Amino acid sequence: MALWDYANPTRFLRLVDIVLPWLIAACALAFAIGLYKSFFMAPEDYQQGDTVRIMFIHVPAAWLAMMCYSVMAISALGTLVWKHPLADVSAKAAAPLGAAFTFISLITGSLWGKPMWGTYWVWDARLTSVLVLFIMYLGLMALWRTMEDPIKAGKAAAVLTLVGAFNLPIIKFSVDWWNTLHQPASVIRLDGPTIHPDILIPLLVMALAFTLLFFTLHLAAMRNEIFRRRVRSMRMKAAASAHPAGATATAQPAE
Amino acid sequence: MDPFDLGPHAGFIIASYTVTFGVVAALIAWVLIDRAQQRAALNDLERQGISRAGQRQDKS
Amino acid sequence: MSGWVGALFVRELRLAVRVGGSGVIGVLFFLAVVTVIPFGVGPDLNLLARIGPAILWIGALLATLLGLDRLFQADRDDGALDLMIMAGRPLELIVLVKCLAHWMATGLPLVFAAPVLAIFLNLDPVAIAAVTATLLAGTPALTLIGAIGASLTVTLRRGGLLMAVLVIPLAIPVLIFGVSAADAAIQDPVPFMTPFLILCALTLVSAVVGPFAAATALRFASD
Amino acid sequence: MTGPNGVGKSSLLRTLAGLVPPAEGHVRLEGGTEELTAFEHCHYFGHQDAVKPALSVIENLTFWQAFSQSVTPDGFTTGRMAPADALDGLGIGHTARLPAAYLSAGQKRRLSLARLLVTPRPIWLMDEPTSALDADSEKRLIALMNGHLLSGGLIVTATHTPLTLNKAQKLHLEPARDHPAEVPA
Repeated sequence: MALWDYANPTRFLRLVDIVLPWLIAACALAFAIGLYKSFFMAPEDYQQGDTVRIMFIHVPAAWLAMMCYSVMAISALGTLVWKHPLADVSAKAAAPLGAAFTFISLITGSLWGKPMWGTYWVWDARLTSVLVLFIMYLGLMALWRTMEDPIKAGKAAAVLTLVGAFNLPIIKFSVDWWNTLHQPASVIRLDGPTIHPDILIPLLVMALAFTLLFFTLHLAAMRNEIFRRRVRSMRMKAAASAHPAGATATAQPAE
Repeated sequence: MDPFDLGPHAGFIIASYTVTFGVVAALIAWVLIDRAQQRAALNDLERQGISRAGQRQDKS
Repeated sequence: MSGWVGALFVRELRLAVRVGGSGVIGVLFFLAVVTVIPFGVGPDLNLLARIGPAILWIGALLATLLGLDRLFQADRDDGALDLMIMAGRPLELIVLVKCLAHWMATGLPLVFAAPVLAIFLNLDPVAIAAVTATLLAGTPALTLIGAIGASLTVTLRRGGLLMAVLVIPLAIPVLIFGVSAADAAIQDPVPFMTPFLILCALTLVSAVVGPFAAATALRFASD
Repeated sequence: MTGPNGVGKSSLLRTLAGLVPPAEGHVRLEGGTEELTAFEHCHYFGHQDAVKPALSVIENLTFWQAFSQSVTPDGFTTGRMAPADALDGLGIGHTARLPAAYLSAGQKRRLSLARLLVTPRPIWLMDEPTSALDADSEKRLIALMNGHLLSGGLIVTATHTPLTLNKAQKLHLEPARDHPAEVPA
């Protein structure tokens, strides 16, 4: 399995050093094209007017908010089932990114909702489940921050991530059901029968740009996390050795 | 069409892009600052003579 | 010779924000409580706007109280409290500084989070400003009153729940005037300043009573 | 001060430290600074280390230096020691910038001991000061205690191992016959 080639953190770091500059360049290019297209090419929507431009960041951010949770859920499986040494590093690095993208999609969503619906927020099923997702991300981050030992914290967070992965669809359905009892959804959605290509293309380019941004930041954050664990294990060694002199470490920091 | 005429809801559009830009900038800053901190800590420890299992990170 | 106040304040802040600290978790709890209430009462935006200030205040009360049980207990568990009592510094002032640092780390973030959460509850801008102002004036009182409960339960292993039970009755006046000031700002003819000034007075009174009561309880608890 | 477990050595020390009110009588100090109570002349070095794992070693120590009032009455000639020097003197100088969570039990004990050096106070109340220390650190501790005595300080210590202190007086506690020994707090 190819993933196992990068089980060694040092080899993984070497890969990151090679890949990261290309990712950054591709990401910048995609954003340049995407932003140009979304401001200069896309026409106003006949229904939404210029606010359709909010969609060009809102929709990709919402996609990423969900994709990021998938990455974390797969990483959680990696921690608990396959015991891949980098899995909990990946999960921990993804959580703040997921929270940030969820936050972007919530904020841009309400900024779009105010002119379109007349209110910043409704307790609509889709919005509410994104809010619950946001709380899940923050809870996971808090769990990581509270536990000092990264290995233990990684396992605890993996369990919570997987429970959340099973639970989020249930939350979505129950909120759907709860909501229809009280108030029919009156959401104008972008995914109508036809999306004009002039809108679809910038949307797809922006989605690509956001995805590249996610992977760039994710790899960089994973590298930081590996370094953080190295620092931690080296500090423990530093504290243990009264006269630090060229002793050799045996423990890998990120296993 | 004029890209700088964002219609009656310009404020909301500008706010959306500003918030997004701010959050992304914060993420990038977080990654860079974190990296600098961990690097500094690693260098500090190496100067004290604490070494890891023979591997050295390149200083890119 | 007042450098020790700054030293204590900085230490408390550091402990709150570092790994294992409870600084951000209070805000998360606040967010979770405020989010869960619409599920209970239903997504009726008019209803939420009407009870919004009350929801925010109860959320802030619970978030403050649940974060307070470690205020003195952490220091007691590792022996630091004994040393603080013998340090030759007035214990009342120590309690006040600890409360202030705790409020900065957990209470102030609640105040900053309140406008965002108020949007979820469909409050209008005036109401948002009013609720935020009342929380800013009132949450220090919650921390200071909670410190009394924290000092009374400092010797108990699982004092958190008991502390909440002891403190909630004492916090009722703060809640009443906080919510009524916020409500007054929403319904025009009622004056905002009267309940708001009473709320400020409550905070000032608790800044005096809280540290004295807590210091007394801590002295009794030290043996 | 010696005696079997549970006889009240710790309770006596905590009473002297002002942490437990005396059942009867009162604690009085001859000499010393007038406006301070007897307890405020004392350093208490108990079983607990009062070390915060989230703070670095030097942050832990500088806090206690800034927080505790230093007391130097006539006839007591010790100055404030810089935190870094105190750590070096106790052999944990290399850990100064590490989080205290990474210290071993003995290192935490030494960090706690450094607290007595950075703030001068004439009386040290020490409850089994040698526990969790290795032979080398114990030697250093005894040297520190003798230094404190030499500069005019006073030490009250409960111990199970004989300590080679200059001009020590021994108080041996025995459980009272008619009622069982009090369990120390």
